[in-house]
Amino acid sequence: MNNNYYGWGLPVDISTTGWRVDELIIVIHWVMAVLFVGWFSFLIYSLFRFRSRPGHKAEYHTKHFKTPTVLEVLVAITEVVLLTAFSFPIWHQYTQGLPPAEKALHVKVVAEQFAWNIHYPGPDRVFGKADPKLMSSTNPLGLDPSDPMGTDDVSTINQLHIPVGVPVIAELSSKDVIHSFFLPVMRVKQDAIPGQKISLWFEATKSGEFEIACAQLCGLGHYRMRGFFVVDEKDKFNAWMAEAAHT
Amino acid sequence: MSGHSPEAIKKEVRTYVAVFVALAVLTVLTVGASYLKLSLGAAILLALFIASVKGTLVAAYFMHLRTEKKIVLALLVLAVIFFVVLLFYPSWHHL
Amino acid sequence: MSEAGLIKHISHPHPVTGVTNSKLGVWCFLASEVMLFGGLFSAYILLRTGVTDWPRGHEILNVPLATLNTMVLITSSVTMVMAWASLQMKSLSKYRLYMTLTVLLGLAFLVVKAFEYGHKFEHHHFPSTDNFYATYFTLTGLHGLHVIGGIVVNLYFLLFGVKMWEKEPDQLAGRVEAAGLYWHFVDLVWIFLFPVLYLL
Amino acid sequence: MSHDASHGHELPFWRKYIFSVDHKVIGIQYAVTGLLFLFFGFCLMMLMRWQLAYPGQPLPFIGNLFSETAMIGGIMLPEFYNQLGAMHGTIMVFLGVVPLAVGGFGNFVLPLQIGAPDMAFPKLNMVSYWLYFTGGVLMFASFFVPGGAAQSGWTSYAPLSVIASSGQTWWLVGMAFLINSSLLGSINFIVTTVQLRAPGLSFSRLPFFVWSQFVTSFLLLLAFPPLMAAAVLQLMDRLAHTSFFMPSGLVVNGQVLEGFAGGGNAVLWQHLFWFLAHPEVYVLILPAMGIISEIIACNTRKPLYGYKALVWSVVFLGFMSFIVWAHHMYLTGMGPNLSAFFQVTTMIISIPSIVILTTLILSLWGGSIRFTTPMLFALAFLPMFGIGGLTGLPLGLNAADIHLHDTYYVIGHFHYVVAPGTIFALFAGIYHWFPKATGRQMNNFLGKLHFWPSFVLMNFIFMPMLIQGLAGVSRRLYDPMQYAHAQPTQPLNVFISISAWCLGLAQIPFIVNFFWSIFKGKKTDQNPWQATTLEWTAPSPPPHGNFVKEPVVYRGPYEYSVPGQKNDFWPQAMKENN
Repeated sequence: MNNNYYGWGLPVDISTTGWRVDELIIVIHWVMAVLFVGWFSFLIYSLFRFRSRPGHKAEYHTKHFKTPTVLEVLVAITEVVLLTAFSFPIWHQYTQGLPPAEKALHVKVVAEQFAWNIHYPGPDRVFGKADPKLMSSTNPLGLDPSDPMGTDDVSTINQLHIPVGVPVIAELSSKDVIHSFFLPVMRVKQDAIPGQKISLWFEATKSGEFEIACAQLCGLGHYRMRGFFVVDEKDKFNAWMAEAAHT
Repeated sequence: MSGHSPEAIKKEVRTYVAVFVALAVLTVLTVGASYLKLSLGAAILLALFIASVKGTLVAAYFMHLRTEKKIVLALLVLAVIFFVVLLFYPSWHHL
Repeated sequence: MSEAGLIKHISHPHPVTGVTNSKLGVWCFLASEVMLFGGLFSAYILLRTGVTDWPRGHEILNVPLATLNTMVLITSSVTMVMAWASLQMKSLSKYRLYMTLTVLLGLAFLVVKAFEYGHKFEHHHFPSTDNFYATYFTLTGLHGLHVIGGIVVNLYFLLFGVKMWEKEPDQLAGRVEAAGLYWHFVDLVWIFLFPVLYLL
Repeated sequence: MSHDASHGHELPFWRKYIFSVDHKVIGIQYAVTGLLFLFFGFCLMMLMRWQLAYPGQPLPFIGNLFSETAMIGGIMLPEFYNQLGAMHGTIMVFLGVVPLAVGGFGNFVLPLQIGAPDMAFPKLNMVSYWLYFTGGVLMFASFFVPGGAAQSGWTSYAPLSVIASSGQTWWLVGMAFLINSSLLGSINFIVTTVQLRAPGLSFSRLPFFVWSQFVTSFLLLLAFPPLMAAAVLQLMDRLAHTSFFMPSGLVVNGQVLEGFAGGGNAVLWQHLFWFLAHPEVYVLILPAMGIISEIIACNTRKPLYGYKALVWSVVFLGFMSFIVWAHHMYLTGMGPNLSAFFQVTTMIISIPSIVILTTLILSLWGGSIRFTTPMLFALAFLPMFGIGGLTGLPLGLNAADIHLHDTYYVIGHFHYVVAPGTIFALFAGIYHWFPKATGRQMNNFLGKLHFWPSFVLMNFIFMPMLIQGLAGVSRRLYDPMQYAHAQPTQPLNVFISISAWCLGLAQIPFIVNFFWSIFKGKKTDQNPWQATTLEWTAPSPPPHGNFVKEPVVYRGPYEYSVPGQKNDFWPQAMKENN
């Protein structure tokens, strides 16, 4: 795992939409830096200038400052801009901007205490039925063997392979407690809540081997719930899919 | 609590009995209403309306909110605002 | 011990706010109780709107018995306010009568409740059966605990509070009023619990 | 009986100090118990920092003191790490900071500052403390029950908390005690502030500390009960196997979960919990702002810049804190409209915080600033709370929260507000009011020896966490080395851990100073800081009933350097000319 993906700041971004999240984070941090420097250089200056020393008296009436109210209005306007120009559009695209169903690769991600079950529909693009009663250690997804549509399905544990440049729609759910499906390099995170199916979408622009992280405390194995998130070129992906279908 | 003179208290007692009768009647009414074959939505609205009337009667007369001081009413208004927010926001989770 | 050591506005209202300490205190407590039952009703709404197969209350629960229970609680509300009015009329005997009635009616409410619960347990309907029973038992159970608390307070004022009547009549009246406000609130909660659980 | 008839003669020891009804004794009881729990919570964190800095390596020296269920051969187990995490949060918030800020300072200073002889309901005040004490004992004891203490985070999200070991039940029962303690306490504070103000002390003349405690009491009064309701529901889920928070069809480690009918909703717990927890974090910060403004006014020898702006901001902050809670839940599949609503309210709530911080900074302009120990802590609070508030902005916008949610960025954000923020303000308050409580002053040199290292080390601990957060390092990880994206920031973990242990050492001057000064501190008169508020007109330490003669208030709380006056401070209760 060569390490130029990750460092001290934001990890590498290989998602088609991740740059907008990064842009927002960077813009906010510039706003924060300006506010912080402004506030505290003024603080340091007034500490120095108005330190108590012989002959220096405190004033009862100080002049009414106009600038702070102007600054506060400015901050309010900045926040409105951050909300309307950045946050709302990004969130709208993140939750409502799903790609057309026929063009996307559909995947089911079922979280459980301490692993990610990945369920591909296979060439017929139809998921086989699954039933919690059939779930066992050998059949973590509870796939129904009698369902004809499920025979070509592919299911893996902790192995999420996707082709480059193809949008993916993942339907997220959990078998036991709340987990949180997090792909640092895709700037994607979504809680997997038992009893709910939440779908999210993402599209990779570069191939490589990355990882899935669990971002919500889910028990004593929460730290070791690491999955492999591999983005392959198209043909490499198809080969992997075929090979996975046989095992 | 108007004055503490005996007639004032007598009048108060009469209103308490009147309120009691009203509450009893409303209880019978709301139970009766449940036997009407209303849709769930209509049933909810009707039942809550009757319950609110009964509640206001108890609060206004028995709890003397009718003649209560501003500070107590302000406190209750604040509590009711957050009560309503707490009541509906969680179930609007998916909106 | 300087004269300044005495806490003011215990029996006589504050000149500006117009209320005594105990009245403002009990209304603050009732505001927090509004939020407590608000949390429970919010859970009820979320759970009910989250499922499609929530049974209708009157198909499962015993409505006539609950109607009787509502009448019992309303009557106890009236006797409670009459007990307070008796103190205003300086009649200790009337106060004792109405306060005893209030306590007895409160106990009657609990007896009916116990009967209802026993009937459910016999038929193996427990809080764990489904979320309808879970909500029913939790909401009425917590309300029942509040009724028990109210009965204990009323009993205290019936048996021991009376001694305060000779020394500090106004303070006893203030405290009985505070206990009354709490008791009316418990009745108010039942006025909403009854249709929500039993009739909808 | 308006006042204990037994006051004619001296109270027995246990009535005077253990089951006391004097707000000052109760305040000190709260403060000391709060400090002990703060130290205990700090020790839990120091253990966690070993595991984060050197994952899987045995803890030297004290490693083998722990039972097999916690550490095997000194190597910490994941479940014990989760217990430390959950209890560090719970103890610091509910058993440490709130009792110290509200129970300790509120109880001790508020009646004195409004010229009241005591709290409106002294016995209720005593009951509040002992409910808090019982809750604290339950929380402490829960470490020794089978399965250990609660380990689902201080937030105890369902269904994880519902299927957790028995320590979670102890946590819930302990929380029930703490909730009712704070609830009864808030009733006491509201009634005392409204009813027992000295003559002439109108609301517009109240010191800002009293305003902050008053608003805090409303937060406690109206926000805690929904958590009580949630605790009842979770107790029913755990003990009576109801399914309030348990959806249908749960499968836990391979088997279908028996005994739960299902149909519940896991997000319901989050709504009820955060409905309390957000006002709770404002309960943590508002008293700190109150303490800071008192100390800044007194040590700049001039009135606060915008008293009205401060008061309106703190009232508006209190109100808004009830309608922002779901910004903790952006990623739980919330609908777009609700998510937009909570983003807007979260942005709106940042305005009063900015106004308060700006007003406090502007209060320095034109002053004659004395750098006493409390003033140092108060001045350090301003930039630290600034960073804490600013780092809340990216988390408040759900688009940026996608990447930053549940990472070390969140840990850095709220610790900046609570640690160098609230806890520095509490230290400032202790140094400031110690002379009023004991009649002696804390040593200045030891104070500065406590301040400077703590100030530097706090930043060495929490600034790197923000960097880790940007890298996407998740919180509550027993062993961060498992994730490739966390490995580059591992040296930061070592740096943070060493700074944390040094911060522990840096508290020794304070502990020594605290106990030494009680007996050996420099004796002071009743107004060592020459302050104007009412508590400085009472003797130090004030007798039962506080004031020899009931004070009458003639002017605002911060009349410093009034032109034409002999002294540069004009106490509120002093007659016209001084």
